[in-house]
Amino acid sequence: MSDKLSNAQIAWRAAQDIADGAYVNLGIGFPEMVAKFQPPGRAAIFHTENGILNFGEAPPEGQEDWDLINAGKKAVTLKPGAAFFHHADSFAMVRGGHLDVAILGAYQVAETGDLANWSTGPKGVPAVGGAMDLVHGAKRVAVITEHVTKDGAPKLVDRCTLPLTGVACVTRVYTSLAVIDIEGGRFVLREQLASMPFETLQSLTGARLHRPGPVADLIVPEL
Amino acid sequence: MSDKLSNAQIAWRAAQDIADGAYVNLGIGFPEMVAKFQPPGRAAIFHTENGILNFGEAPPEGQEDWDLINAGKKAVTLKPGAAFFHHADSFAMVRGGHLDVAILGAYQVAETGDLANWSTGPKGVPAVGGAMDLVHGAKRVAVITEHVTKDGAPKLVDRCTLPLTGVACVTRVYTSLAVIDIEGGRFVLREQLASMPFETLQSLTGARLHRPGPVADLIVPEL
Amino acid sequence: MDKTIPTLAEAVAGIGDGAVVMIGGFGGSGAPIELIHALIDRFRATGHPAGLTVVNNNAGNGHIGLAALIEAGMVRKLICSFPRSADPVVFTRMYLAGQIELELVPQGTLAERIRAGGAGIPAFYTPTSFGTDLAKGKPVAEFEGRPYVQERWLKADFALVKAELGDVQGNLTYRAAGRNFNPLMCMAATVAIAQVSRLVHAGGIDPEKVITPGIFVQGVVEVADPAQEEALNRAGAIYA
Amino acid sequence: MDKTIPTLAEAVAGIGDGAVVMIGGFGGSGAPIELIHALIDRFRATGHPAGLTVVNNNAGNGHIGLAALIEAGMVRKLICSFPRSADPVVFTRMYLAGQIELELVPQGTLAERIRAGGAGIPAFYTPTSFGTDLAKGKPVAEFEGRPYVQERWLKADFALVKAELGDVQGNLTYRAAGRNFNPLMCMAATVAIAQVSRLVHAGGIDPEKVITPGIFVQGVVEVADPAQEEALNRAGAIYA
Repeated sequence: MSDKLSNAQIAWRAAQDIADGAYVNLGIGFPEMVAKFQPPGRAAIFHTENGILNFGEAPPEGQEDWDLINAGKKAVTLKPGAAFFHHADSFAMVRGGHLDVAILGAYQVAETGDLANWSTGPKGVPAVGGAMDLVHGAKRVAVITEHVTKDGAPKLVDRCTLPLTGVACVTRVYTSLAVIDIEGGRFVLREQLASMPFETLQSLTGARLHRPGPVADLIVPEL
Repeated sequence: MSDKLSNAQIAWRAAQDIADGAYVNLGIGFPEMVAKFQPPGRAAIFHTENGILNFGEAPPEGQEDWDLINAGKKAVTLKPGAAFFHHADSFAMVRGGHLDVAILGAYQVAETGDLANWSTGPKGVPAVGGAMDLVHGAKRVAVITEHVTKDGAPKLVDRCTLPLTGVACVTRVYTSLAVIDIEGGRFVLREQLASMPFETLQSLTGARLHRPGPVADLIVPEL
Repeated sequence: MDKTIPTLAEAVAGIGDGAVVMIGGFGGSGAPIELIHALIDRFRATGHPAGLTVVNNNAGNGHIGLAALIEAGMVRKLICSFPRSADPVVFTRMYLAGQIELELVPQGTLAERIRAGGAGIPAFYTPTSFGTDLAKGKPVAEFEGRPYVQERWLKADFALVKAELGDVQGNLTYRAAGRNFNPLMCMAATVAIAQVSRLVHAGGIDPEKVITPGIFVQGVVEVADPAQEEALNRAGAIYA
Repeated sequence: MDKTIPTLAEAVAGIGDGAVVMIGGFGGSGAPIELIHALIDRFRATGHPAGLTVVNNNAGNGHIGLAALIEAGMVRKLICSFPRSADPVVFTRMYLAGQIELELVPQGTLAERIRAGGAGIPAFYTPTSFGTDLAKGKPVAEFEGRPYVQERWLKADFALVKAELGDVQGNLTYRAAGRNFNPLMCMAATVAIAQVSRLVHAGGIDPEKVITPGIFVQGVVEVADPAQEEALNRAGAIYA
């Protein structure tokens, strides 16, 4: 095992916490990868903002139906029991608390549970999509992310410096180095890589990591 | 012709003002009769609160489908182009201004356009149904009514004394004696029975009848 | 994940004393008579659930279905728009005797409050009821110079609905105007239980034709050939 | 009452300068490409309509459809949730050059504001965007101790939508996820115009399967074999 998890391994770890039959929304891009790693015997039902429940994998190249896409505008297929609905019903599902889990990417997550994942500042074209709805709608909002930025700066921070997506909304973060819950305005370490001393992990984290209970080894398969 | 219009004749007169293709809601009871008197060549599309557009007449006795009813819980049939929808969509049509006309009964109508048609006071069981939504939703809200109560008291009044259904919502009243518009907080007489002197009509009306323009004879067929 | 419930008795077993229960239907159209009767059966056998708050457009008719639920003394409060019908004898008597509380809500406001509960909208503004007794005590605001009343969402612990097709994942279709409040109540309840005239496998309903997606439904019980309130009442039925 | 419009040119003939135009679709899925191109044709021939405010989830892709409408200089302001795509070159360039105004709205709030416009709800509260830059200047209220942002309805002069079946009375069905914003926009526009892949007679759509009832639609124009934005872009199409 390398000194940090690959994206696939982070996604795998997040997938282990999704129950059979759970209704799940995966953010576009990296979070979509979580769908690949459902444990055997479990089938989550995936929701996409643009009006499908229970969609499946991408179709083979050349067999795409461009009316049958997910929120990332990628072609998908249907599973038995799928349903179509319009955007207001779709976000009734989101905002009304009907999704069990939403998994999103992050620029920054604060120990308060605040999330910043939609804007890196005033330059460029801002785009928000459904993230602000998801973070205040799903019963459980989790983030999957590298533990630090490409420049090595912490993505887990005491207060977000980038524009917020939502306030006090994230409850669990799966990073390339650890699994961390957010409870009572604190980062609570649940799992960490056995190969990395706690002090190193703490030094890569922008706020204090609490250990009120046992910390398990973060163990994922080679993928 | 008798000294006042029958209910059927009032309904007939109201039906003459409904354009071809108009979307129309008729209150339960007496207003439902308006549907029988559409002029030849015109077909209104009738809406019922419980989720049907373009329903038609009652089926023959014994052929009722009790899932196919109108707001008065009477069995109806469908016309070509009908659609079913749920109650929130049904009242989106009402509240959102998509109905061209709503025709309701009344206990009292005031010269201000206020309507009282849901409660005769604190005794008994109150029931409101969709009336309060209709009076603030349809593009045109008309009332059909006897000109006076069974006791001879005016139903067209300066101010309603019964609990209001809506404020400043009615724009035309078809009575057993006249057709009266409500404009600028005044009753404006448009048509009256030729057999009744104006002074008599005024004496049966609880607020001043204005005549800024010509008043036509109210002429209806024998029915 | 199979949401099928084998029996009506099991379908209503989780409803506790004091629960808020939305019951679908408009009059008898789309009314889940068998689920209601199963709830009455349980009350007669166990004394529970009692003290229910029921949300329905009406107040029952004759001595079956919702009227029988009220007559059994299980309903503390009714939230509805039109507590009248061809034969509203039960509610009328109990209401006038002060044995049941009534919250009267305009029909469109009732529908929208339920939808808002399901859609995570805690409050909204409507022109409906402005200036009337039913707006008393509610906040009022003007938008573009027109006055509106603020209304709150309405949620429930349980919804009992009647559907036509249901699949094991809870996807539902309805029959004609039997749709009415049923899809909204599924959205607004923590636990929505549907009686379906025909239960099908996952994939047994065309995804284009699903009216209530399964995410809004927690339990499905098959009741083939369900009763119609109107037909029962014409036959003089009494559920007692 | 026949709502059929014979040609695309006639379908878009009534849209005036400065109009607010909702355009259905999510990316290319459900996007009324042919109606948009007809509007561009009219602008090229007559200089009108200009100064449009367009409501769409996105900001166009490549140089066709909505992107081409923007590129033609017809759009003064865009209201959308996600002005990015595989190839958002046109909007990006014009936005950064200050040639087009952007109102960014969270996707669920955008959908709900449009529905509210269609449903006669002038304002509602949502948890979405609370505490963020997108809530700045908006009223905030607490319900049961939780903070919410007040959002206003969104209405339009016109909606251009893409449907699958349409009948002469304006009843519509959609195809797969092509449904998205289309039914909502029909509700919220004074004049909703649908391009339909197949036009049928009144009664040609099962009343149970109607998604948009005809009351929300003012014009229907048949476009058999409509283009898909994604396919056009993969073929390098440019509408110029």
